[in-house]
Amino acid sequence: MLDQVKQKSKEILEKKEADGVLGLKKGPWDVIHPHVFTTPAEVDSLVLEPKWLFAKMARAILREKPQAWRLAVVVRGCDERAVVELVKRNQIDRERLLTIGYACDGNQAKTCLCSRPYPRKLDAGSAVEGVDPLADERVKAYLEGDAAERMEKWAAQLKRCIKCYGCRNSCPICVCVPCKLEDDVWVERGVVPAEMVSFHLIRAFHLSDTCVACGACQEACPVGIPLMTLQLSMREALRKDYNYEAGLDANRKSPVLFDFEKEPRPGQAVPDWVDSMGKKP
Amino acid sequence: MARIGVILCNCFGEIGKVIDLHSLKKRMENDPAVDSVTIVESLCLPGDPASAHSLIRERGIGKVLIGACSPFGKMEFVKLGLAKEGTDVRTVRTVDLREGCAWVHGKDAEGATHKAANQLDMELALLQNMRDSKDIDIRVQQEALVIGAGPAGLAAAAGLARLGFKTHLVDRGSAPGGLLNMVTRTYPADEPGPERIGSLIEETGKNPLIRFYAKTKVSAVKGYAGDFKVSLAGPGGNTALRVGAVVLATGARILFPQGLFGYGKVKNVITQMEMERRFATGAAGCKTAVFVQCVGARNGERPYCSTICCPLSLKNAMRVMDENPGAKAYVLHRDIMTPGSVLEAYYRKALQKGVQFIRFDADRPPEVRGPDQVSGVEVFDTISGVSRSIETDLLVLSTPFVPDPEAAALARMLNIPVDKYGFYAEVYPIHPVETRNDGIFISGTARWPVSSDQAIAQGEAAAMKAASFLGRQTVSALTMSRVPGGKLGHAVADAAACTGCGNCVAVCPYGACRLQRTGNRSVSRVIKVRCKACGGCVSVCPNGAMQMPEQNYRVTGEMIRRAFREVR
Amino acid sequence: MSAEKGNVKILVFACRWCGLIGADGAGRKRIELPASYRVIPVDCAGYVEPDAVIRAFASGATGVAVLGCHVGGCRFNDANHPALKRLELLKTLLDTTGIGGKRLLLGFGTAHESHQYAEMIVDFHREVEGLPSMASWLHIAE
Amino acid sequence: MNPEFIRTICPYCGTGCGLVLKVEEGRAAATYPDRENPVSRGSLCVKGWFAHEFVHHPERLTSPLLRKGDRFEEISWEEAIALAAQKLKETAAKYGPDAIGGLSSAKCTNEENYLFQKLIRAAFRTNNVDHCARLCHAATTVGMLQTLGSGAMTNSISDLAGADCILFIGSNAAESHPVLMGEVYKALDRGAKMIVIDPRETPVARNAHKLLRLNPGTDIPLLAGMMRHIVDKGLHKTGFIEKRMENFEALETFLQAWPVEKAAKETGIDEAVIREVAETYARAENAAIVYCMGITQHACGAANVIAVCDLAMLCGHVGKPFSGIYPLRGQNNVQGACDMGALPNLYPGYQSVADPAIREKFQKAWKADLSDKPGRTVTELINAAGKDIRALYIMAENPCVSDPDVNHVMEALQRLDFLIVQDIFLTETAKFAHLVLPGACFAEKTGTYTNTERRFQLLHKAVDPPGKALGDFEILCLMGKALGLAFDYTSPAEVMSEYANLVPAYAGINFDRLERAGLQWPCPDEKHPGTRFLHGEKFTRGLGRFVVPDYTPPMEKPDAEYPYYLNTGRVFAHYHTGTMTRRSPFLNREIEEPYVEIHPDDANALGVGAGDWVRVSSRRGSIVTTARITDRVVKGSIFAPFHFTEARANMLTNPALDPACKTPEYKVCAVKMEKDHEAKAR
Repeated sequence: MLDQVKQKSKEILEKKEADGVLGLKKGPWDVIHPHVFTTPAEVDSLVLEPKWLFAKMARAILREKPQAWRLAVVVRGCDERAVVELVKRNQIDRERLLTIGYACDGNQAKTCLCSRPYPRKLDAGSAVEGVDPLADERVKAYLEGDAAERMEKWAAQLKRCIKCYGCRNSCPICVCVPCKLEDDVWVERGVVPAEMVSFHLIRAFHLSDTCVACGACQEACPVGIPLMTLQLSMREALRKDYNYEAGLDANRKSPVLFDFEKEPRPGQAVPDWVDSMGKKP
Repeated sequence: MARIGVILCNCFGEIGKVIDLHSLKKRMENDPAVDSVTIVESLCLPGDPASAHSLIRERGIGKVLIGACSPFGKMEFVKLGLAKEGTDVRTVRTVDLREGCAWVHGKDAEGATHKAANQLDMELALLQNMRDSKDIDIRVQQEALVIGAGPAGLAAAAGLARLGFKTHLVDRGSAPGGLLNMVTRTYPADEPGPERIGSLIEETGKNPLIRFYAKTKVSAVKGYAGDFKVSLAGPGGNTALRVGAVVLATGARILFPQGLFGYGKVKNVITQMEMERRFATGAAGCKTAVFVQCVGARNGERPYCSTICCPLSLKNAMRVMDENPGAKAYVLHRDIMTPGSVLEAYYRKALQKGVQFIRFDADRPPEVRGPDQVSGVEVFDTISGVSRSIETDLLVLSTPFVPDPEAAALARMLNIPVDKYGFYAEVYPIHPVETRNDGIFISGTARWPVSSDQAIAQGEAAAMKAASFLGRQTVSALTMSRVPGGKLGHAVADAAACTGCGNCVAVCPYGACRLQRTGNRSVSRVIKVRCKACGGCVSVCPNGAMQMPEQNYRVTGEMIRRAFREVR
Repeated sequence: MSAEKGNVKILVFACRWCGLIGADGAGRKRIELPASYRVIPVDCAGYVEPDAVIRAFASGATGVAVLGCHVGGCRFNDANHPALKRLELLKTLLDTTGIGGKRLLLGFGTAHESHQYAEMIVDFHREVEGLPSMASWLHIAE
Repeated sequence: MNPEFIRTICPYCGTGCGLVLKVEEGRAAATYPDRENPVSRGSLCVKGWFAHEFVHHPERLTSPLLRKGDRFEEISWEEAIALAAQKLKETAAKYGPDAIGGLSSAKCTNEENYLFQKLIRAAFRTNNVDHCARLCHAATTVGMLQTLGSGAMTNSISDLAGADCILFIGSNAAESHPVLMGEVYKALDRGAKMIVIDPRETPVARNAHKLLRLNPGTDIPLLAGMMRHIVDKGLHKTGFIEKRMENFEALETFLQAWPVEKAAKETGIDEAVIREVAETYARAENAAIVYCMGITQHACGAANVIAVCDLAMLCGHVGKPFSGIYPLRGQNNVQGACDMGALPNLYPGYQSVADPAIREKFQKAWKADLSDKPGRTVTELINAAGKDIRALYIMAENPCVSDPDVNHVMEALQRLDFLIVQDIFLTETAKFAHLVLPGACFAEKTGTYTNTERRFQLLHKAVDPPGKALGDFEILCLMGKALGLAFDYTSPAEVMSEYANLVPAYAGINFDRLERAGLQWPCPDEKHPGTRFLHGEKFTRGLGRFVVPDYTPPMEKPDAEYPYYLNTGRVFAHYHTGTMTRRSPFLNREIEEPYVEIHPDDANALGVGAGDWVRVSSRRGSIVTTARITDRVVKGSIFAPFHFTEARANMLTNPALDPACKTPEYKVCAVKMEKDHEAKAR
């Protein structure tokens, strides 16, 4: 698989389809770090592990470069979905970015609880079946059971937060500058653990319809809060209600941005009225 | 920052008997933002606004917070009063202490007072943090565009021209007149179709202010109310216009009943339009004529009534009988729709003339006897309860109006909604010829099946609405609102903070948000004239770059924080 | 685990085209309501951002109500549809965390009837009273 | 020019997290966590995430500065070095070698620290070299040397994850060593018990199963009480004690004086709780004690440490994985600076200057005559400044904010004949210097840091120092040469090989081996994989020794005039003297203003509301700061972070020293407080 990726990258550079390839480089003493490969020769030192998400990095690089400059990125499934989401949000010009997609193996899928451990545009490796995160015990523990207990369970986890902003910084889709989480109107400043309701729920909700379940937030969390789990139920709701999943189709915007006429629920007519009390007026 | 003056109205005890106004006074006077707190008995009696105003002037108070009754009580009146005295009411905020507090918490004085304190606190926060939207004036282009030269369009064009506005009248046909050109005679006046609007055609033709573009289509419309940039594609090539208002009179089509009642297979089964053509080319030439109503209408797919078919059938039935005495005319209907005094009389006339009306049931439609040449119809008469067989050599199907196939595209271009059948939708029932997009007006069958005279009336109406807008010469964006008392303000995007994610563009119901590309990033920009201040964009902006100055996020945040603050 | 009883703090975002009118009507009819709610008038329910709702909970509100017009009856051409969808989604998140979507009331359309308004406030008050306290989430508030 | 990504090590706390710096056009543009770093494994705290922000700050020093009256003017390196050398030589000649003093830095690399102490020792024949470890973990070094024989953290951070009971004493790791908490929570999720002993309800305490809010400075009574109960219950590991320990009797007799009741009275903690906690700790299969400044920064700091060691050894929780004693190092390289002998009484590798054989070894290696007399400590150097100490060379330290009673420090520094300050910003201290040398920050140098778990880690130069600034390594080489030493090193690697030869414990360490994951000393030879935990087979000092901790209550107790206890510490967004973090826009926005935490009752009594300005004064000075009302502090005591130069908590703190280790009593002093009305107007 690695060879396929290298091959593809070389082609791209040789054919000048892109001016650089963003991927992981194994340097002297096996030191591994992100790198922009610019010559086919260089590509030999390209590696795929450990898991790094490049979507946001690619955005930053493209912003610095002139319009004509094109970048190819080595992506796994989640990373590709992140790219798609960034394209949707006009953060990346589609025509300036190529992806070299490769599939994750079964173990990776299990560790990430990934339902789609492969990119849509698959250039290397063969796709393996994903796992259903909602079926996982660790996840169930935080999504099911008595609400009151669950509330305490989450509180206990969030209490550990050291407000490193790692969840936000590592998220491939959070790009806002300034960010609401830094604004004292929304989140109390200068306290740890970070204000639990506002910091975490605002963060989680901002990603409700864009989270690609890459798990970067969770991996970056020093205190191991199951942050991805927080997103899963909303992803599921969107899938059920609108048959929508973030990161799959660059041409379909989030359904929660449109009214019922433009984005009706599948199999359900536009409601003439909605009454929260379950009683008609 | 200008300090805030607080006026608490006791409403002759209505408020005071529940809420401890004096403790409120004491509390609020400690607030550094507050200049002074005055308790008054009333604000709505003659002279009250004046004294309130003088109080405000004496103390040189910048902003005013009034705690009194609800905005639907006397508050609007009080504000008007203050405005008359010369107070800038944009800096006056009111809190509902009566309907919203004293009257609903009468049994809980303490709770009510606490709530009142919080509500006043919150409004204070608003006054402290609110900013004013910068208003802009736009010059209104003193020209209008009328799309479609049918009865409605002609009426609109004529109306606008009469008021002295240069009007561009566009039609894809070669001559004005629209559907009426196909109608030999009109009901109930029973005059030749074209004559009906002959005067209009003549007038529009003569009036130098009106320019008629034949065989021309609208290829693009950009801009906003007061300044639309229109490009027309016609035989003479493209024309670019800048108009202040657009009247849509694109009309509709008549349903083509393929496959219904043997239409297309059986000879002499024709539509009303073909009937009209027969008259035009001579005579119907039939001994019997059977008219079938509601063909393809008032059914699941098209539940609506097309309104013109019944009178049309009456007219044509009588013409058949007129042109050869002894000829028979039957109208098979589900209900005869002839609203209004004139049409009702027209119906009675037909009855007297001997036109026979047979009511059939939607579930048991008449059956055509064929096979290749119509020889008669079988119909179950729901009134007499017997099936009847009618010998006939002509069967005329009355089919309804359906939206023009090109209407949808035009609607998208103009960012106006269509109803579920595809006709243009008015913005609100009480604004019948206006659309969601200011400066764009609708009339005639494009918005609903109507008869020519109604179409003309609507054309006139649209013209008047358009004219009243054009007549303002310049308009301020803040007044571009149907909301009484103008709109809150308009949204503003902070270009530095905006990430260009496009959420606002997606939600805005008025197409007021636009993305602008600058270098490697795009930034959202609000077209103030289009903005209606609903705040939809504000609520989807991920990082608060989009704000409503009057109620910006600092206001909201502060209000929320103060909502349940302990009262000390 | 303690319940919210005695600690009901409801923040109402009321659209001035229905919710606020309902409030006014309730007042005129002198319907007695629990003094546990505060009202923030908005021009349209579409203006209410989920973050504000979250902020309200963070600031100690134990329930939040958003009162808007009927879907289809919005003064601003359905600006309240997307808002409704987003807030429904927020309920999902609240349920996930155990805080409970029940704390967020979406009153679309019924509120301009003063009786329904009153009924809604009273019912919601009762609803919230019964919920387990979310104090463990708020210990930071100073 | 495409961005480059350079792996390096975080410059803040002792955890030693791995960073990847994104370098664009020669500027550090962003920081990413290093997924391969064995310590942080792809996480960072907020400081780490924004470590790049201060690097290119406009206020960075870009040229050597010479004081001219009350202002500075730029001079060339040649002038600067020449002047420095000449002045130091003169002073030494005039007042004797011991008139020279040097403060090395826990912010600089091992190599630089090694060179610095070598420079002071070899060039001037004095041992007057010390660094800020004196202010934090000197107590640990002293205390642990006596009991275990090595002053370092016994186990590895990752071992915490395997502990069954974790005892935090005076450590707020959640704010000062945040990333390390991850391991603790792993243990908790496994069902481990977490007990926190701290007067203040710190974020760590929030997650604890038990919080013991003891009276300030009463750690020894508490620990003694616990040990007494353990012994009474016979829960102590007799086998372990017989086989590996000595002097148990002394401890036993000492414990007789501390029945649990007495301990309870002294500490203000329930007997039952003390008993329960003691049992939890003793019974746990693997138990760890994590402690920090709350233990060391007391007038009886060393004794506190000893008490901690005693407890651990009593229960045999030393010398095995998943347990042990964790003195959390505050500075990214404070461990290294100690290892490298930036201490007045020890050569690199904790080899005593008093031992002739060892001195001989170093004299040969350094080709210089060395003093056998232990030098002065930080606090002593400062006190003697302008008296016995005439010239001071301070490398990247900021005593004017970090030392106790800073007013006194500032006077002292002004008395010096010649003060050289080598730093990256014009710090509060540098303002008093005669000569300022612009150094380099972590992103601008190659070298090694040693984190709190004894792990040598490599940092890589990512960007060049600003303007004429030089790496501290280069500066020291120049100085060395100017002072006639053979400081012609071409790279830090050379320096490392030099000290690797002098210190058996580092013999196996070299740059190539460190590249990927670093190495934990002791590492005696090239093949050795490094040491995960100490005292495995035998204690470093042979037998472990029970030492009797002698308890001295806090020097300064609240009284009528100064009724409140003051406790100082760190906050999550800032670091020490704020030189770096206060200049990082993101971090500074998080906490912009100095503040003190006040208990609601006290606040009410004083009529102070949240955010109000208050004046806090002690016998030594007074500061104006804002108030945060919170019950995280107990009634009658207040907490003040010490990062804020505009309100330096150390204006107030008590310079009273621990006689054994000379660590000041930062954690306890008496203050008074009043609402400040003028300040409100500001």
